[in-house]
Amino acid sequence: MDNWIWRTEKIPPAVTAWLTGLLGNPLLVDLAKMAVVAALLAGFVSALALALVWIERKVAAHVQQRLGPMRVGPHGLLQTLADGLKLMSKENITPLEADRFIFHLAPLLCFAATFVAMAFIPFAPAIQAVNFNVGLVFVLGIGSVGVLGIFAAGWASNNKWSLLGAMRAGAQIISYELSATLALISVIVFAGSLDFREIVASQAAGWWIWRAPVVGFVAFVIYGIASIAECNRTPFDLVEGESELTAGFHTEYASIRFAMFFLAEFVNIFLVCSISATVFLGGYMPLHIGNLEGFNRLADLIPPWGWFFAKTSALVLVFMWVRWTFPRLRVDQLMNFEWKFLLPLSLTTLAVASVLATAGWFFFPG
Amino acid sequence: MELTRATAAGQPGTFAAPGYEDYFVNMGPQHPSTHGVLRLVLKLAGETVLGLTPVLGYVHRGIEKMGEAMSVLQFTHLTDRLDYLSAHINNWGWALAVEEALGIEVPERAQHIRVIMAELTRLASHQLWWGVLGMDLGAFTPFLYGFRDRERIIDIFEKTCGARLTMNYVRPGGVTADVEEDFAKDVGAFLGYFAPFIDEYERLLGDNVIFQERMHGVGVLTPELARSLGCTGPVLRASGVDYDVRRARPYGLYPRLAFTVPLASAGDSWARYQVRIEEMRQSLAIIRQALDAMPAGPVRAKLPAVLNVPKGRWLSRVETARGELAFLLVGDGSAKPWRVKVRSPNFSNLAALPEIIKGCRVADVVAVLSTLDVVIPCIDR
Amino acid sequence: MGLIGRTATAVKGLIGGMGITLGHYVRFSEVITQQYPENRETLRMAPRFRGKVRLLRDPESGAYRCTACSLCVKACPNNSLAVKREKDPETNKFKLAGYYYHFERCTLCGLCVDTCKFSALAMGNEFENAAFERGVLTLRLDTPDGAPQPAPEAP
Amino acid sequence: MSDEQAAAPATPTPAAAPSPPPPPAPDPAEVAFREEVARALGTAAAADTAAGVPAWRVEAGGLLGAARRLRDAGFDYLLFMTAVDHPADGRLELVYLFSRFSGSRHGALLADVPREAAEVDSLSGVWAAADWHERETYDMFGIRFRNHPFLRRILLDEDWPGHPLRKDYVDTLHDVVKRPY
Repeated sequence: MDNWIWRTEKIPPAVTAWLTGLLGNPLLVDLAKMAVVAALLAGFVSALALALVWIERKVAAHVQQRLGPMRVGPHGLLQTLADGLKLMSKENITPLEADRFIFHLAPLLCFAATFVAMAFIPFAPAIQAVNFNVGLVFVLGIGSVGVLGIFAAGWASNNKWSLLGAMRAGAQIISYELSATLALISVIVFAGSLDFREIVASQAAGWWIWRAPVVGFVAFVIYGIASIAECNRTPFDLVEGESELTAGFHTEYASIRFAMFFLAEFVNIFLVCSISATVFLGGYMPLHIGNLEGFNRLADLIPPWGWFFAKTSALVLVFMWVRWTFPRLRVDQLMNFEWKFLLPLSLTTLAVASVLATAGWFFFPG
Repeated sequence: MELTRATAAGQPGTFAAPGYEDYFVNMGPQHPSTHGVLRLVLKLAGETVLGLTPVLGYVHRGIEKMGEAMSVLQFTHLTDRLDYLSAHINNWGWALAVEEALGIEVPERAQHIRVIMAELTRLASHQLWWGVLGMDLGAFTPFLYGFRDRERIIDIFEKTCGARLTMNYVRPGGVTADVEEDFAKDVGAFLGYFAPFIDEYERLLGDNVIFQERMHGVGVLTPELARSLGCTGPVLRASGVDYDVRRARPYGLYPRLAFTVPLASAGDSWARYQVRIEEMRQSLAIIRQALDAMPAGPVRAKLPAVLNVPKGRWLSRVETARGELAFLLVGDGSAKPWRVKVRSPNFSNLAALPEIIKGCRVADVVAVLSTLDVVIPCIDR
Repeated sequence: MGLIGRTATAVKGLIGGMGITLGHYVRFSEVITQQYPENRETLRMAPRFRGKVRLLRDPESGAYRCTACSLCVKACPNNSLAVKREKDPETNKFKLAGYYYHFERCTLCGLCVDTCKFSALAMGNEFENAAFERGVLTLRLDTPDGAPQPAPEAP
Repeated sequence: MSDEQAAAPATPTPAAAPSPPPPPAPDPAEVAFREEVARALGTAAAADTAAGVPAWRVEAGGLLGAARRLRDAGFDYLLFMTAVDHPADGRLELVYLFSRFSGSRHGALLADVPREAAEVDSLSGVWAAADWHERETYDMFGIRFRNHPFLRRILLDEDWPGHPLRKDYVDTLHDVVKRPY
């Protein structure tokens, strides 16, 4: 991907050179790089979470013919910040017979899981905190730590409704991880590698969503559904079904701990959408159409991380659009839908995909 | 109330394995989807509901006791506080009881206004029901759409009666004041505006497969149980019993209006949903007929200064959005009634919940309660 | 119809529902809510809106029309009105000496205005009736300048 | 509270109470209905003469039998069941309002019980609607119902002193403002 305008591969060596000039000792340089990247990532993800909350409230408002937050800042831009400060100033209540240690640990588990997973997302060719050759498996593994957080929260808050919510969360997320992973694997079979960069590189000739004949799109839809379930969002938001369990597993949490759960949920949405964009829609690859040189040159004008954000935010908007339209499934219907409909479908998709991949029957086998 | 297993469950014996401790959960009195202050003690085995015992009385204000200390005209304003979603129909019920007792003739124009106001109230109540049903099942948007359309009706009420919820407009002898001059224009505009939106309601919730899954076969009420419990209104008609007070015991203008009473037979939540959606369409037709044929003339009959309730027992029966509301007025000749009994439709409809919810899930309790459409102040009085 | 047929209708129903919400999302200028505190000046209640009760004056003589007949006191279901009267030495007829209004008991039902034979009562359009202490809600309405004054001594 | 006026000013004295409406000419359907119910109830019931709802008075003990006969005669709809307190003649009058889901006519079944420690058969076996209504009547009037499945107070707390809807009920908790009529 000789992106002739946006030389993002030059950034890491430039930073390393600048730091070695500053500190000299290579050990210190590595430490400094890690510190810089960690600070950048933490700052970016928190700002991202605040923005996502604001976007969600605005999308909900306009779908429901109202204005949404308008008072704090122009068009309510600072509303989420105000909410954050309010939450921080609230009293940090711990229920009387709560299991204190696990009660305090739960929000950290949830929050840390999504933050660590964000480190592997390739925003642009070189702008990626960590690059593993088994990046995808690692991210899926870290994603399932979030379930532990929800489980711990539900159990520790000593509240019958929270326990109900936690039981539902356990059943739901573990089941839907199955078809999510299978859907991703049926594209890895084509891409040939688990490293995010190789996956994106393999889509130079075309995005997997249409390049793998039917399998690509079906896998994309399955992964979409399964990831909505993984983020506990309507129509699968039984974990904190407001109208049934009042607030499910995070009923007893207040102030900063509640904020952690809240932000973890939104970062989780962004994380899942970025994986979907990277694997199915070619991540930071600009949209090239065959040999239309003019169009391709124009597409290159948009920086790679611009493309990445465009695709991911499109998917996030679809998530929000789904949330404000559909009612909620019941627990047994949720299980039936996964085990009796989605799982068989994703298994057949994987089988068909592997046949197509080995036989090379897909567009531009190259 | 000291909660023991017997008092809470109401039904002796447990379903689960021996040595299994019954798992009681309190849904309410402060809960997002109990439509008011109602406490349901659920006996659960995991997610399945073994038994449900409603605990009532949190909103008991003693309206019947107050009725004995007030004059007949003053009690009207308390009837709005019964089922706050059908204030006009409650007032009309009380007005009928008093008119029957005192033998008062109501002018023709007032009859027309009463029918229009009652049907508008039924529409407003069903719109709110539809919105809250969507929210109870997890979809927040229908709530806003329901209220957007309901606001149009409430504006008409505010312009005509001066209040948005506690109308106190229909009185013994007619209505408080004549309608505004642009009343016909407003109601006509509303009829034209709302007709297509019922289809949008159907498309948004009715056609949604998740909604259908949540509704089909949930909370089935058999006709025998419904008759025996005295359930009335859409809940009864969804179980196949064709009983509507507007047809069975016509009052006001209803004998002269052409409308059909929607009926379903399955008796589950989906049937109740269909019956109410169809009722909205029928109400639009009724309002159109009553509006077009509204004559000019006085709106209040000449009443004596003091309305003394003669000796005897009088009963008036009206069809509210939730079922049959009846007022028993026992008079002893003085200005204050000797005894006022309010037969609340929700009281009997809620009595069906413990029977039809056995074996359903916790999420179904919310769904069935929402399709039973109970209003708690009307139960507790 | 088989699984495929059911799935097809299911997806069609879901897409239909999403079409509606998208339709409203796209037309974001159609807003049905009022920005309440901001639109305070332009907000008008309906002329018949039943707000706080007030006494009416006779346009010519400028005096209150109320003749202290206390019909409204009898008509009120909640005992929220009280009338004090005194005998006018010359005309030897009763005159209004104090008109007290317990606003915290009033349910704004409009029966008092309805029974007043001298149309001396009317219901205003205020709907912001909150107060921080109860004393402010016991008012005396027949004040010279017309503004209701808190009257703790009301019966 | 309005102060006691010495002498009411010359407001017109309230017009004489309207003479009770002339009894309507008995239409045939009404008469037919009364006969049908009388036949169903048999000799135990005596028609009540009060104006308004057609009513039949039964002995307190004969309630269950009368209810079953009504039920078999097709009256499958119990609107409600309540009591009316008459302290002057020392009795509580039970009122059962029955009707049909098919017909438009309703009637009342009356029974007198003493004001203290009254005990009547529960009709929840005949009409399930009676279950909750009887609990409310027990709650408000203090009438007990034999073999009722779950006789508890339904609206008030378990330990609520007294039964509010009785005429001689004094509300100790709230200082109920007695109206100065």
